[in-house]
Order: sequence, then C-alpha cells, then structure tokens
Amino acid sequence: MTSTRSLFWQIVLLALVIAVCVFPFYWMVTTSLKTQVVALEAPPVWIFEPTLANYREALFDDGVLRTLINSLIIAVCTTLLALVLGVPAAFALARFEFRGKKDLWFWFITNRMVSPIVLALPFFLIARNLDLLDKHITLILIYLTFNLPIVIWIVTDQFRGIPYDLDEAARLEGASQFTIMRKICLPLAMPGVAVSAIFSFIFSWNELMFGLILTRSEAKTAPAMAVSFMEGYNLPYGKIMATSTLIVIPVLIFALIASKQLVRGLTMGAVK
Amino acid sequence: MQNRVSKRTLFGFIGPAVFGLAIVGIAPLLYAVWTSLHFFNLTKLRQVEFIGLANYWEVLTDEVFWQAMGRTFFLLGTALPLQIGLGLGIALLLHQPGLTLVKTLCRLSLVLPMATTYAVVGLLGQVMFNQKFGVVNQLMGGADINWIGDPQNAFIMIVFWDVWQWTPFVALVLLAGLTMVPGEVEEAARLETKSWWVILRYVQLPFLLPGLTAVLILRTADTLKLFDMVFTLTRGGPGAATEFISLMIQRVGFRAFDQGLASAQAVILLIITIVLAQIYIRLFYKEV
Amino acid sequence: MATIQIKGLNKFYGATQALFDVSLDIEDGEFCVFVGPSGCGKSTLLRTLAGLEAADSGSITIDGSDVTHAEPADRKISMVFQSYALYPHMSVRDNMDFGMKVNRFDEATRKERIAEAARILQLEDYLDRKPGQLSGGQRQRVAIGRAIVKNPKVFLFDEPLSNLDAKLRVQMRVELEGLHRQLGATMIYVTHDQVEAMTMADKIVVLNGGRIEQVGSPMELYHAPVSRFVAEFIGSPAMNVFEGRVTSGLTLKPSAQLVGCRPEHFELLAKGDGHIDATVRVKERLGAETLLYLDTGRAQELVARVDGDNEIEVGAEVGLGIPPARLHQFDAEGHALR
Amino acid sequence: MATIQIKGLNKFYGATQALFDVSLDIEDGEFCVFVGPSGCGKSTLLRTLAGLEAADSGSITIDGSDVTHAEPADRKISMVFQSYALYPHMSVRDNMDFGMKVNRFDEATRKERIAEAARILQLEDYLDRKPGQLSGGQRQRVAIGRAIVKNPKVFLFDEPLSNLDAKLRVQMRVELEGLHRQLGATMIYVTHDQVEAMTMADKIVVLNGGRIEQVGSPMELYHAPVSRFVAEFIGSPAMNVFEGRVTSGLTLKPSAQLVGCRPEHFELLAKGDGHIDATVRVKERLGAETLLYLDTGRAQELVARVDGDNEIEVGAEVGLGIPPARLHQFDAEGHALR
Amino acid sequence: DGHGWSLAKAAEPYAGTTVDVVFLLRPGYEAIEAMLPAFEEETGIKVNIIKHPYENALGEQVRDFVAQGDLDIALIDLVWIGNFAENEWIVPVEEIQASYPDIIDPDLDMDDFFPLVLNAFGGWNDTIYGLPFDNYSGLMFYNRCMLEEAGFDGPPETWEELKDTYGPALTKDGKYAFALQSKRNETQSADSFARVLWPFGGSFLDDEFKSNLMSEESQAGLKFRQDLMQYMPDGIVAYDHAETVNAFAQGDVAMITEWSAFYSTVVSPETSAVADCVEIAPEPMGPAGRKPALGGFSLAVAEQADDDEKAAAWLFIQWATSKANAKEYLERGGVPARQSVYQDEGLAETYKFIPALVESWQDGVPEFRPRFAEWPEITEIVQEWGTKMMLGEVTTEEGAQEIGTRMEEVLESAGYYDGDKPLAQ
Ligand SMILES: Nc1ncnc2c1ncn2[C@@H]1O[C@H](COP(=O)(O)OP(=O)(O)OP(=O)(O)O)[C@@H](O)[C@H]1O
Ligand SMILES: Nc1ncnc2c1ncn2[C@@H]1O[C@H](COP(=O)(O)OP(=O)(O)OP(=O)(O)O)[C@@H](O)[C@H]1O
Ligand SMILES: [Mg+2]
Ligand SMILES: [Mg+2]
Repeated sequence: MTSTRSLFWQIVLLALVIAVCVFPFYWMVTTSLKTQVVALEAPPVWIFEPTLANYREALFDDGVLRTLINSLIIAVCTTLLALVLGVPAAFALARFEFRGKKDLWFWFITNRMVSPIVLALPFFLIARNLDLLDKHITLILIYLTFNLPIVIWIVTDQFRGIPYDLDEAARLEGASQFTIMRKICLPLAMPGVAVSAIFSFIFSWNELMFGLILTRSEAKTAPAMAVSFMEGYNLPYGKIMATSTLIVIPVLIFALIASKQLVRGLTMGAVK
Repeated sequence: MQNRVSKRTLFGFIGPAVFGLAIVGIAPLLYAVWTSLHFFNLTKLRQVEFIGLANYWEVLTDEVFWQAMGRTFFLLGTALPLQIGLGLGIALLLHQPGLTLVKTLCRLSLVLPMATTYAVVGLLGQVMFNQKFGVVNQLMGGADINWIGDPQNAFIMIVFWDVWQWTPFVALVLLAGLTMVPGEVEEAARLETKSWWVILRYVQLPFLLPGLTAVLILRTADTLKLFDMVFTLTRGGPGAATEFISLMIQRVGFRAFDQGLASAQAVILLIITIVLAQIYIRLFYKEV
Repeated sequence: MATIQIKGLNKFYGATQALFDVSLDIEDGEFCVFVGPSGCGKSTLLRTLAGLEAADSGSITIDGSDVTHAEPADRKISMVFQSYALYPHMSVRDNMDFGMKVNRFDEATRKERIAEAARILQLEDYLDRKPGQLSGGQRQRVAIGRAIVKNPKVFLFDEPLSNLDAKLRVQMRVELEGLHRQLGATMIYVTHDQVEAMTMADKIVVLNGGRIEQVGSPMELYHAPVSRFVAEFIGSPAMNVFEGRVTSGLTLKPSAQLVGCRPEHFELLAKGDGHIDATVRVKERLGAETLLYLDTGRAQELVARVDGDNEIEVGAEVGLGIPPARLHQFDAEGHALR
Repeated sequence: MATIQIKGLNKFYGATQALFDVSLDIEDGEFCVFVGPSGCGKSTLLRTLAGLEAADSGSITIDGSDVTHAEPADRKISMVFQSYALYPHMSVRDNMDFGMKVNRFDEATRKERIAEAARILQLEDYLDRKPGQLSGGQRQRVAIGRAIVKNPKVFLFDEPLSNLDAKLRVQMRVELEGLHRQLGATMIYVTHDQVEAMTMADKIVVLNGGRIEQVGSPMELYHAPVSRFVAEFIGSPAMNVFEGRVTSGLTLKPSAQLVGCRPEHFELLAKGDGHIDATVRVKERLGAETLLYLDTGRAQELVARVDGDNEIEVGAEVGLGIPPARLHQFDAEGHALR
Repeated sequence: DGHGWSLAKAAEPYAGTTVDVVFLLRPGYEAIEAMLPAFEEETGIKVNIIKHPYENALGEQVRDFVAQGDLDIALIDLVWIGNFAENEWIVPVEEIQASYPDIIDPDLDMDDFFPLVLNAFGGWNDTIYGLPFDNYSGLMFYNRCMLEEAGFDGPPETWEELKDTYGPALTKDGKYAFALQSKRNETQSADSFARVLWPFGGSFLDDEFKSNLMSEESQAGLKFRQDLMQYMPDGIVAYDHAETVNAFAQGDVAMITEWSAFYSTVVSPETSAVADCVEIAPEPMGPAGRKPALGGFSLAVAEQADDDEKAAAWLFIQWATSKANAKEYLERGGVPARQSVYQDEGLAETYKFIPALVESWQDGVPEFRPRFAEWPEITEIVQEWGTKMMLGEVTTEEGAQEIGTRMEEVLESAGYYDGDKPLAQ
C-alpha cells in the first residue's frame, strides 16, 4: 500500500543514508590521491590530478605493507581462535543445563567491557617476562578478551533459535554432543557465526591500544602504523589517508562479502 | 527440554573458553587490581609500596576524574539517543517492502562506517573538519567554523563521528529485531491502526528490546572505553573538552606513568560498566 | 453489518498472477467460506479484501463504499489469522484492548466490550494471562475476541482452526457458528477442510488456481458440483471418479467420459448384480462407520462408506450399484453434465 | 522386531509428576497408539521410552533387555517427531544417511538402505532436495525414511500427522498402515486424533493425567469403555453422557448415575415414544451424514447423527430411543458398569 | 689517522651486533638515517631504528626500560633526563670511557659541544650521560614581506612590542600577526606556557621547589599570553607544530616562535608558499631578558644493554654526534650542537637561523622546563590547566593555583619536601 509519494521520500532518505555513509570514505580515498600541496588547498579541491605516490611511499618506504600483513595474520588467527573456543562454549550455554549458567554467560560478556587500558600494562609486563613482546601470538591472545565475548554472545543466541528437536533426533541416531554441534547446529547457526566472525575481525583489525603497546616492529599492526605518522611536526595528510585507505579496504571487502548474513545473525535475542 | 550432560562433556565444551579467557582476561585484571592498591609509578618502581585504598580515595575525590566521567556520560547521553533514533529510522526504512535494489545498496553502505578503523576515523576527522582545508566547512557553504579548536565544536564533532560510525550497527541490530516480528502480528496491528508510531511502540518495540539492550550494553561499554578516535582527532582537547574517561586513564597511566592510580580509575570504570549492564538487563530486557 | 462486492479483481505477485478476474457478491450477514487446494489464492483474496495486499485491478466495495484503495484500518473489518497473531507481550485483556485503545474508544466502552467478549468466549479466567500461557484453543478464542470487540462490519478468518487438534476443532467450529448467529455479522472464512466448509457455510466459494470454480450452498456443491474438481474436492473421502466405460448397465450422456459416485452412495450388492464388480482389499473401521477400499482390477481403487456394524470381510467380492440419482457425469475436460 | 515391557514407570518434571506408575506390555509387531487429551503425558511416555527423558523409577525392557538406563542411541529405536525435525541444511539423502554415517555403517549398506527407503516411500525423485523444498507430506515421508533406514526394532511416532492438512492426513494414514504391514515392526504412535487411533491401532492406550485409563483394541474401547472419560474421548462427535434419571423406560443398574449413548446409536422416534424427548435445535449437514443438536430442556444438549438425506426439520420434536445394547452406564465416579 | 684510532678497527669486536634505538619522525633523525649506511658498512654494527611520534616516544621507552627490554640506546628529551638518570636506565659517559677505553674516539672533544646544550640535554646532577643529538632552540620566524607591507623593517625586539605594535597592524583580512602552538600536549607546556613564563621573570618553581606560578612575574607572563591571543588565529589551543608552521608557510600568520628544526620546512618551496619571505630572528625579549625556549635530545647508552651492545651503542652515538659528521648532518637537515661547525661563515649564509641559534645557546635557561623525574606528571597538569586558561574556562590565577597545588602534590610524594631528594631540576 505504498503510494508513489511515499516511495519517492523513501528513495530520498535511503540515498541520504547512503551518501552520509559513503562520503567520508570517498573523501579519504580522494585525499589519499592528492599531493600534500593539493591536500592543503583551501577551500578543498574536488577535481585534481591523482597520484599514487602516497601509496608507493606508504607501502614500500614506510613498511605499511608489512603491518597490513601483520594485522591480517593477527585478525584472522584471533578470529579463528575465538570461534574455536567460543562456538563450543556458546553451544553449551544454549543447550546444556548446569548451575551458574547465567553467571557464566555474564562473566563472558563482562570481558567485553574491560577497558584495554586496564589490561595493557599488566599484559605488557607478563608478555615481557614470557618474552612474548612484539609477537603476533600476544595480540592474538589478548584480542580474545573482546572477541570471545562477542562470539559467545551472538552464537549462543543463534543456537537457541535452532529447534531442540533436531538435537534429539540426532541423539537418537547415536550422534555425540560434539557431532550434534558440528554437523547439525553449526551449519544452521552460520549467520551468527559469520556475523561474530565479521565483528571479531573488525574489532581485531581496528584495535589500536594493544597494538601500540605490545608491538614494536615485527608484529606492528596497521592502525599503530597509521597513528605513527601523526608527528606533530608535519602531518603528511595524503600519506595518512593512503595508509588509512589501505587499512580500511581489506576489512571492508571482508565485511561486504559477509554482509548478507549481518541481519540474520544479529538478532541478539537472548540476553539472559 | 532437559539436557544434563556429564561434567566431562560440559567441561569439554566450555573449558577451553573459560580457561582461555581466564588466562588472558583475569590474570592481567588481577594484576591491575593489585597495582591499584599500590603506589605504582612506572618511572619510580623502587618506591612501590602497598597503600591500601589510597588510590581509590584519590580517584573518588578527584574533581577532574568526575568531570571526565560526566563528560563521557554526556557523550553517551547525546550520541546514543541519536544512534538509536537514526538507527531505528533506518531500520524501519529498510524494513518497508519494495525497492530491493536501493535497500541492498543501503545495507552495503551501512557496512562502511562499521568497518572503518576507529583510529582512521580520527585521522579522517582531522582532514575533513579542518577549519581551512576541510571539506565540511566547504559543504556548509564556505563556513568558517573552527571545529577542532573550539571546545563546543570539538565535542559536536566527536558526537558526529561516533554517530556516523555506530548508527549502522544499531540500525542492523534493530533491523534484525524487526524481522523477528511475525508478519501476521504486524498485519493484525495494521488492521487496527494506520499509525506507524502506534505499531512501532506497541507491537514492534517489544521485539526490539533484546537488541536494544544489547546495543545499550555494547555502546555504553564502548563509550566508556572510547579512545582511539578521540586520541587521533583531538587528543582530549581543546582544553579538556573531549577528554573522556579512557583518555584520562591513558594519560595518567601512560603519560604520567602512575599505573596505580590509573588502575584504580579503570577498576572503578569497570564496576560502573558492569553495574550499568546489569541495570539494563533488569530494566529493559523482557523475553517476548 | 455489510454487503461486499468484488469486481474483476486481479492480483500479481511479481510476475505470477495469484488471482484471475475474481468477481463475487456476499450478502449482509452471510457466512461465506473460501475453499480450495493449497496455493489456490484463498489467503490472497482474503488479504486483498483486508487491504493487506493491494489489488492490481478491479474493485472492492464494502457496505456500498469503494475501499479498493483504503487503508486496512479504515475498512472496518476484523481478521483472525491462522497463526492467531496475538501480541505475545500483551495480556489477553490488552490484546483485546489494543485496537480500541489506539482508536481512542472511551474507557467504559472498552471495559464493557472486553467483558462481553470474554463472557461469550469463556475467557473470563484468562484475561490476565499472556498468550504463551494459553492452550491452542484458548489462543484461538482470544484472537476471535480481539476481532469481536471492534464491532466490525465484516469478519475475515484465515484457516483459524487449522492449528487445533481434531476435538477442539469440532468444538470451536460449533462456537463460531454460534457466534455468527449471535452477532449476525458478515463473515468470510478460509479453510481447506471441507468438513468445516460444509457445516459452517451459507455460501461456499471454491477457488482453483486463482479462479473461482463454483459458488453455491454446501448442498449445491455436494449434490451438483459443476466440475470434476469441485466433485472431488467436496466430500470426504472424496468422490470416486472413474472412466465411464468400466461400468455396465448405466445410461450415460453421449459426451460423458468420466462418472462419479460418492463413497456413501454405493449400494453393496452381490457380485455381478451392480454396475461394477470389486474385491474388498482393506476394511477401515472408524466406529460409527466403516470404509471399504475396493479393488476393481483396474489401476483405480474405489472407496465405499458403510455402517460401522457392517460385517463384510476383507477379500469378499461384491458388486457396486450406483443409484441413478447419485451418478455424476463429466466430459473430457471435467465439466459436469446435467 | 521387539516386545516392550514397561513396569511401574514414574516420571517427574521438577515437582510435577507427569507419569504415575505406568505399566504396559506391547507385543512384537503390534501397532500401539497412545491417545489422551493434551498434557496427559503421551509425549512424556514416548520420550521416556526413547531415552530422551530419564525415568525416575520403574523399568523399561525392549526385546528382553533392560534399557531403563541405556542411551537413546543404544535402544534400537527410531522416532518420528511431530515437527519432523529434519536437518534443514541436509538433502533428503543426507538426512537419511546421517544416522548411519555417525554409526559407521559401510558405504554399500547405506546406499542400499537409502535406495530401499526411498523406493518404499516414493521419494526417489526428491533425494537431492532440501527439506525446505518439499511439501508437508513429503517431509513427513522423509522423517519416516530416516527412521526406516536404521532398521530399528521399534518405531516411535509423536503426532506425526498433526501438521498436515486433513486431506493429506488421510492419505498419510493409509501409507503408514501399509508401512506397518510391510515392515512388521513394533510401532508406537502418539496422537490425540481418535480417528487416527481407531483406524490404525491394534491396541490403544488411553492416558489421562499421567495414568493409563484403559488399554484395548479400538472396538473394545468403542463398545466397552471402562470409564466415562474413555467413553467421551473415543468417538466423534463424543458420546452423549447424561444423568440417568432424565430417561424413562430404561432398566438401569442400581449404582448407575449416568447413562451414555453415542450420537450414531440414537433411534429417532415420534415424541414420547423414546426414552427422552427433545427438540431439534440445529441441523448440521455434512453431506454424507447430518448432525442434529437436540434440546432436552435441560442444560445438557444431545447430539444425534443421522443419514445425510434425513429430512427432519429444525424445531421438530422427537423422541430418542436408546437400544439396550447401545446403552452405557456409569457410577458416580464415572466407572463403567457392566 | 694520526692517532692510529679508526672507527672500523674499534668496532671490529662488535661487528654483527644490533643496537635498538627509538627515533622520531623529524628531520634530524631522517638525516642520520640517510647517513647510516656508511656507519653500518664501516662497523658491521646494525642499527635498528624504531620510529615513533614524539608523543609516544617516552612511554615506549619507559615501558621498555621497566621491562628490561631490547633498547640499547635511550633517546632523551631534555625534560626526561632526570627520570632516566635517577632510574639508572642510562650509563654515564665516564663509565663508558672507563669500561671501554678502546672505543673512545680521540676526537670526541666533549668541550666542543655548546656547554649549555651538553649539560641540559645530556647531563643530570653534574654527570654527563648523553651526547646532544637533535638540538633545538626557540627562534622567531617572520614573514619579511608581510612585515614590510605593514611598514615594519624588522622584527619586534620585545614581546610587548610584538603585542602592542605588530599585533594590531598585522591582524586583519583573515591574517594574524602571530601564532603560538598551544595544543594540549608538550607544545602547551613547553612551547606556550613556559615561553611566556621566563621572559617575564616567572618560573615554575621557586628555590624551595614550591610553585612560583602565583608570583607577580609568572602571572604577568600568563596574562600577557591571554592578551596576545587576540592576534592569534581562533582555536590556537588546537595548534600543534604542524598547524603553526603550516599557517606560517601558507602566509596566514606573520610571525611564529618555533624550533630551529622547522627551518627546512618553511624555506622549502615544496612545503611553503612564503619561502622567499622567511627571515629568522632570536625570540623577543621580555622584562627579564630573552630566555628563549630550549629543547632537544641526547642519545645515551642504555644500562640494560649487554656489554657488546653497550659498546656498539656508544660507537653509534659517538659517530652520530661527532665533529666530523656535524656538517653533513647540518646539510641533511639536522641541527648539530658542535660549536666548531658554526664557525664556518659560509654556512650562516645558507642557514639563516644559525646566528640566532648560536646566540640563544649562549644564555638559555636549562630548567626552562624542570628536567627532573616528575616532569611527565607535571607537564600533564600544565597541559590541562594551561589550555583551560587559554580557553577562558579558568582565570590565570585559578589555573595557576590549580597547577601549583597539583604540582606540589607530585613533588611532595616524590620526597622533595622532606629532604629525601636533592632539589635538582
Ligand atoms: N508474498 C508472495 N509473493 C509471491 N507469491 C506469493 C506470495 N504470497 C502468495 N504467493 C503465491 O500466490 C499463490 C496464492 O497463494 P495463497 O497464499 O493465496 O494460497 P492459499 O490458497 O492461501 O494457500 P494455503 O492453503 O496454502 O494457505 C500461490 O501460488 C503462492 O505461491
Ligand atoms: N520439560 C518439561 N518441564 C516441565 N513440565 C513438563 C515438561 N514437559 C512436559 N511437562 C508437563 O508434563 C505433562 C505431560 O506433558 P506431555 O508433553 O507428555 O503431554 P502430551 O500428552 O504429549 O500433550 P500434547 O498432546 O499437548 O502434546 C504436562 O502437564 C506438561 O505440562
Ligand atoms: Mg493461505
Ligand atoms: Mg505431546
């Protein structure tokens, strides 16, 4: 029952949303193609001769490429680890009866709320003692503190939405709980798993504080790299935006691929 | 349904996660609690001594701490309603039937802000909101607004970016909630009333509550943790206009190196977050 | 109370057409039932009437005013959904109250109508429960209560009983009939259960593939179906329809290809005495009656319905007689021949 | 193939007791149906048999071995759920294959059994579809197929047809009966549809409030219910049960408080000629038969079931005769008197 | 050479050693980085450079030293020296000389460093730990063209003159007379707050280490800054070095007081629109004299390094700050602290900042910012309340009072007031 007029307004509003979402990204990309002189022109110019110099410089002279690879390794590994640890826990929270279940759930979620600033220094000192500074594994582990809760939160909810009949049917056929999880419930919880994977990836990829404090060069992450250009002395805007673009692109591709699952997986239904 | 499994099975499933989180989460946290009870300045490690709750006392009586806290909650109180309001609007828009192509495009573009690295948002903010060569002033018809250097404007700018980055998340969560409303229930309501507001308030809202609670918890926790974007955009300035609680803790702990005090601040912050989360769950979360 | 005129309604879902040129008049206070196989467009027609779907062409008039483009809320109709569609978070009382509240009925009227509906539907004890705490039958009654309190001109029901168990279905059916008598409202009722259709309807509309196949009273449809489709659709077990040439001793119209006889109309005779011979293959005793599954030696099996006490044994050979008044004849396209 | 003995089974859900001292023997190859109103414990009994719920006391023996504490998978049973519980992400083939695969059956056996089940259930054309692409009846058959391939000693069905529409239900009922004949397996079947119970069962177990009310063949239950509860539960429409003293001319046992007569057993006589007088209030024509709702001037309404062609009019006054063989008598507690 | 000492030979035992050092993203560091291959080739020592912006460099190093990490060389801003020395994270030069006599360059010539610079950047409590490496002095950069246009034929001599005469004349048409970087980070405390304190006779601390910010002189300076703000661009409290230099380079601001290190930026046509108009002068004088800002870094050997690393680290420091390399360093954009290099008259032609620089290094205030271990805490306090002051959120008195109280708390708990610690800054 939608009239043409309301349809028109819908399109206008949707276009507005799209524009607001996309514009900063567009500006970032165009700025990254500007030389410093063009970038500083006031008022800003929209049409100019693009240059890839910023990218060349960032990637090859400043080692952004290396940090991107580091970030990729870390984000992928921590996401996988969070899934491997979190999915079974979510299954147990959704399917098993045991005492203290709600408290356990809340404790998991609580970890998401701890400020990295609290954990950073203790973790730094511990990592130092274990000779784990500037290693990928350190970040992979510490990122669990915010990824695992997200995985458990979203996936528990998805598991709860799967009819319990299916478990029983499988149990009657002799499937173990592990088989039930892997073969029956996990495929059906895929939207949630995908969403939690996206978020884990995004959160890990974007993380700055731990990256700054726990790495130096070998495992330096891309956001830490981007921030390191921020010397108060002469801001290379083009290069910073080029680095930023390089940082955003991979996670964007990943998120766009999985965006179909986003809505189905984000029901966040059962907070209890 | 009843599913009591053996202790061994149960442990097999939750053990690894509990163990993993205990190591990476609890150990440093306990360490932080330990430091918070000591005079613990990184540059004066020879003088470490147990001082009981003195750090906590100092935090609780420190005007600046509470100012930062107040500022943080003011940000939460400004940005979160905007995010929920706009997010709800977008979710409702996307929930309407028809216009599949535009909506798919819109859903895809919603992913953009979410995926943008927080630190990058701050850097981008510096470029776009620059008084002279920033595109924002240009788009506002050549306005000459000093965004970064003016306390009020800087705060508005932070709100803008926070809203830009997180409204899509809220929108998608709420959209997921809307799709949970059984079609026939919504139609039953449409037979009673033409008002979309009535339908939203009385029929759809209950289905949105779980998602909203999740949003409240996550956004509150994240705002209390908010650091990267502000750090790269204003560093808490000008003055203390955008010095939110996490920037303050970072300043105390990593710039003034008073880890004891910073830990006490962080522990208090964590307690506040947890209490708030519990309140949200009690207050808003109702099972449909 | 209202009359309804539907004229030349067409409805498309994307490229597929769900309704083809549907025209139909429904009298004031009539109980009209839409039947038809799954996917024939019953729900679509009902929802188009309600305004939940927009008609692509044609018009709908309720009580003299054209509502083809009116909002659902403006059509003064109530609808009961197959899934009940109760608001899960509201109590029974609030479920019924909601429509009146948003339409700003005054407090006293609201209270009174809820009390009245609760009385009629025997829901007094459950007013403060949530739908989740009710049994299927009770939920169904709440859904009906929600429809009643609006005092609508027209009630629409979309398979309201299909989620109930057999016993409850019978009970609710009787209740609904009582309600119709009591309120005297125009009711349109969708079902694919023809027992429901037969017992409740003043008028049955048989839909098939988006088209109206036949409109008539239950007994018209039972006794004089216009097509093989209607003949087989109405009645349970279904009418036996088979090739005319396997019978002997029947006078058939020249173009008759197929003949039909309802299970309850066969006469069980000795072998050779009837129009077809058959062997009892399965005997299904339902208590009050017994079904015989009969093997004629052809692909097609016939069903006869006999008394519960019938003593015939499996394996017995019988002759089936078809009383001429009970014989149905169809041409090659399935049109009934009169 | 297996016999089943249940002895003194008790089952609690927290504080509420769902089964009270249930004892029952089921023969090898028998088709046993559990019936009873909603919440009476049918599913609970079935699930306890399957091992999905643990019994609190009592024992279960399948084929001579005590399985009271055995794992579900070790009981050699298959179960078909009301909701089918098909794995939505697996094809029909994989659904059937799953159980065999986790039990490490060899490839050849698995292929063969799936082929066999698909043949029996006419699912050959659908093996590669997902459940979402199947109709209700087809899904039902897949669920059965999944049960068959395990080659179980016992089949359990929990209201397997209740999600199907009336037409399909009849069809599947016949298919299931055929399957039972074909496989000769012991089958336990839960339903609250007594038409299903009557037509399919070798033995019916009537449950009421967690207790077994009566066990017997369908005709035993129909003709000789041991209690008012069974009498009213079996048969549709339900048996008319009313106070004995409203009748005249019947010889009742001394302790008989209530008498009963099924709707189909009333004789319609002239007013004053029968055992009770009544007025026809509503006439419900179902085609093959007609139901008369009769007002006796007391609170209780009676139902009589007559031929589809019966010409009696609404408002007519009649006398109802109860043939002595059709008379049921109950004492004050509802126990049948013989 | 004549002494028979050569870098290659001295480094022989340490070839293959890697030394880790934190560098900033500034011209002086880029200069050394460009020169580094020669060193590595000659010595076989590998120098692993970890780059950080200034704002992160201290935290990074503190954590590393606390954790007994990998850094073999400390990069020390003059305000950090007390901290590093008191924690014994760095090795005194004399100790190196005693332990590793073979690697000391006979041409080291410590006396050739500007004494002020050597003592302030590398010395603490009469002990020299580090050698001055990246050295700044506050200078006045002015746009000759703009000044001439407004009728001035030279820069202001005093701060008063700058405000009262140059200010009104140069602030118009969206252009401003002056810009003072005042962002809430080290620029606020070092470049802005301290810059107005000293020339007006004020200081952070008095002789008892109590706050001196409420003194008439200190207040005069702080009030002067408030008054001067009308001739500065809006939002000056958000101006870091980059914004300030940029505003000057774009011709929007006529004068800035900035570090010598920015010279190359403002005179390069690539980054400056006013390259031809740039002139350099010493900072203006206040009632108490010139007292220009003083800043810069030294490199010192880290205590946590092992023996080989210490030696290698010293070799690198010695090489990077050597007399011999000073000229190349200067030409590549660095600012050496060697007196000898500035004797070359020709250089002063090319690098216009040299006379002003040399002059300011004759009589700077070493404790321009106190260099004790508490500075990191105190600078945070100054940054916070200094900016609030500028924004008018508090008056100069209130702000100074607040800073004073908090500063004294820090010093109190550090033990200065009960005689536990000598009053060294
Ligand atoms: N939203 C829709 N989009 C596309 N096609 C639809 C939609 N709703 C119904 N249809 C199609 O329209 C036709 C009629 O559907 P409708 O729901 O009216 O059937 P029905 O008679 O109510 O069937 P049932 O007895 O199964 O409820 C079907 O072919 C169906 O597939
Ligand atoms: N998981 C459970 N927890 C608590 N009580 C339960 C549970 N399952 C069943 N019950 C209770 O046990 C009793 C028997 O339930 P059961 O499901 O066996 O009934 P049923 O005969 O199968 O009913 P229906 O015909 O509605 O399926 C009911 O009173 C029910 O409320
Ligand atoms: Mg329908
Ligand atoms: Mg049940």
